[in-house]
Amino acid sequence: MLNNELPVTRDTLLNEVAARRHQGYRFVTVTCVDLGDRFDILYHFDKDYVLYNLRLSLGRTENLPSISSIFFAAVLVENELKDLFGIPVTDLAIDYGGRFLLSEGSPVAPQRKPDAPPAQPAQTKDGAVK
Amino acid sequence: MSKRTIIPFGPQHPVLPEPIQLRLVMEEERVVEALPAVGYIHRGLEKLVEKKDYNQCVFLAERVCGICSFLHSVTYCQGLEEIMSVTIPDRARFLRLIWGEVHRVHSHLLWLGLLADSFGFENVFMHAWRCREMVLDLLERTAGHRVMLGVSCVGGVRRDISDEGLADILRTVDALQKEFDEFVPVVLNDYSIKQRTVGVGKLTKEQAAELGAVGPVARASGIARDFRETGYAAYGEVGFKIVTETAGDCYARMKVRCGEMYECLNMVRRAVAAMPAGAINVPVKGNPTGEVVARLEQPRGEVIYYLKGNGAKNLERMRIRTPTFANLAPLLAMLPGCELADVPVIVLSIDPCISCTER
Amino acid sequence: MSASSKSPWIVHYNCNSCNGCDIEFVACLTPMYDVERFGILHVGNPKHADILVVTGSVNHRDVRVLRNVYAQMPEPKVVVALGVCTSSGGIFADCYNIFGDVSKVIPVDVYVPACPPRPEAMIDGIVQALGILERKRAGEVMPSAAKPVLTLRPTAAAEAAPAAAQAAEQGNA
Amino acid sequence: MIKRVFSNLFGSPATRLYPFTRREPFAGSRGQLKNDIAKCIFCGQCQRRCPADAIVVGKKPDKSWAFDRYRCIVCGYCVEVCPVKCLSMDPKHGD
Repeated sequence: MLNNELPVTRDTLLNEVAARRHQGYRFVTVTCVDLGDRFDILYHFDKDYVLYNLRLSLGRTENLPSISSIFFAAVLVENELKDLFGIPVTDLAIDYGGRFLLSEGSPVAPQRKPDAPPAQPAQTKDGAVK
Repeated sequence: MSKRTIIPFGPQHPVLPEPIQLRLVMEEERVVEALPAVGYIHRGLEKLVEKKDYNQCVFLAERVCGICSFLHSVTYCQGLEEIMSVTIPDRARFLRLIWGEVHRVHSHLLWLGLLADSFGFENVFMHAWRCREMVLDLLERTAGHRVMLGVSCVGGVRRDISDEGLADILRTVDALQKEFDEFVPVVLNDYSIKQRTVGVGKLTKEQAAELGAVGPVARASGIARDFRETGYAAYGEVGFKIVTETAGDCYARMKVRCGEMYECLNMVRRAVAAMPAGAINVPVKGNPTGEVVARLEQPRGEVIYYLKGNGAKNLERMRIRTPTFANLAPLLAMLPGCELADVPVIVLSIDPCISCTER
Repeated sequence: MSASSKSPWIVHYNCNSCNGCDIEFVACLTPMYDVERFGILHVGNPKHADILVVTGSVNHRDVRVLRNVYAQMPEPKVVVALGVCTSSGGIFADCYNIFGDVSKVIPVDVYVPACPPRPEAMIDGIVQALGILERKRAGEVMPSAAKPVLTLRPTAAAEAAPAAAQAAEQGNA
Repeated sequence: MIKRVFSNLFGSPATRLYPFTRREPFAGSRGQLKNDIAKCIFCGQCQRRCPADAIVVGKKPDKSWAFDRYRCIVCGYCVEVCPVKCLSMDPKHGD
């Protein structure tokens, strides 16, 4: 349990993120923890050296709405989630199609725990950036 | 509308010490849009925490990046100390500060050399790296290695600096100050350097705040934000001054880093003077349980470690957000509108560390 | 000695390294170590180079780039691998995105161990590479570099001989 | 700056003339791992602690200590945990 933590759901996530933006918070990063049956996705925001965290519990096959329309800087880290955990992130501002950090020959969704069969992330054949 | 061309910049490029590819959409000589293609150094070391125990991972964290190596391991150790409620001895906090600040000087000198190299100013490159060797020799004398210090451990530090060692540090710091006094004003007032950097790669304060810029990039745009202000390690006792600029261009970033080099030397002096005696580490028992976000100011900006332990000797999850990762989005905002020849200068002005970024 | 081994040109490619070896290699070019004394020049274009310096283990995206850089170099060419990541993966050997050590992709002539090697060790490695370059130029076929494992056994004269044999065997494997 | 120009032109060179003159390694510097095999008890502590798996200790009856310096990351952790202090870091950098 982190300090300043607020649980959110997929429906309230975008509203809460937008609220942080209006309060003058700076986007820091997104952390994903694979709990085995669900993902814990933590959104970290910072204001005056104090972190504010949103915790989203996501089912293994659920889509994740992108916050890149609110904080553009999140686009890189959301692509990373898509690559490493195979989480389908919707409405990304720049979509690398699962080829942000990984390439052909790399394992698919390597940080996802193996107990559940991994979902196929969307892939383009040539690995090109769309 | 004139014809658009896409120029791939990197991964193997004479001025880039590290592989990153930027796809530059050009309209004649002007950059319209830039897209980074990373992944050339992605190793996947976050996953390794599941195979190595938390003490071994100190060395793993150190090898996230070969430039700010010591500060990575300190962040990791601070995080674990917070989870396990360990209070480290005062002397260890001061030693961490001294090594950390000496590291910052070496990192900034390295960056100054590479920036000068990117616009073809070989003299500055050679001279900055010559001064940097003084710092590396100092690190080797005090910590045992030039780059990977390997002195941090959970619960303190693994090596003490003797009184002769401290005197040696002061001598080196004085020698460095003399060198800086000589060449930093020359670098900052040079006509050709100003031609290449003033007004190039502008980032406004609003953009910097919006895109989450950290470290010298944010401070050069007028955001007085430095995590050392919170007083972790011994920064609270030693105190320091934030260096800021408002112009937000490459020249301002250069000025910020040059100012920080002086500030680092002053902090090392004050820390050596106030150095407490006593133990350098405390034994740590048990395994970490719980989660924590550890933060620290590196030469390139604020680094974030998310650590989660579940009572086993291996951590469950380690996630690293490095400063360059945060500064990539601001870089993409700086590039459009600049000329092709300025691209290397702008890229190097954020002090990119790609191996940090991709881990 | 021919002209190219009196003045070998070097191209450097950073595969997957943490920057430690990289930066130390660049430090070799700067006044304190100054490899330009030996006529060594760091060039950006592999088509001009005699020696390829590789740092870091290879990941899946680098394989193609590294092969490409190597293929563009004119014969004879020598590969120097700096740091333990190039020879075994070092601490990162178990990472999921590591394709393997450099010898899986291109033949390596000289390994320089340590993490990162000191500039002195790098100079030694490059000087060794010059000798190999010279012999390759004369038409000799050079074997790839070995990575012998040092095996020590309890001090007994009888056991010393098999230990040496085993070390040689592991080196060839 | 003029002073620096003159000292660069006429002063002694900054370069260390390696390999013609070798500088003395600094005491306490971590160069390469050495094992005083006469003292070694083959306990396997170093193997368990090594972050890079560079050491393999053969147990009884076939006692051996195998060290792969092409894996070693020169961190010195094994030296620290060795119960009989037979491991040491030689400040010299290799051969």
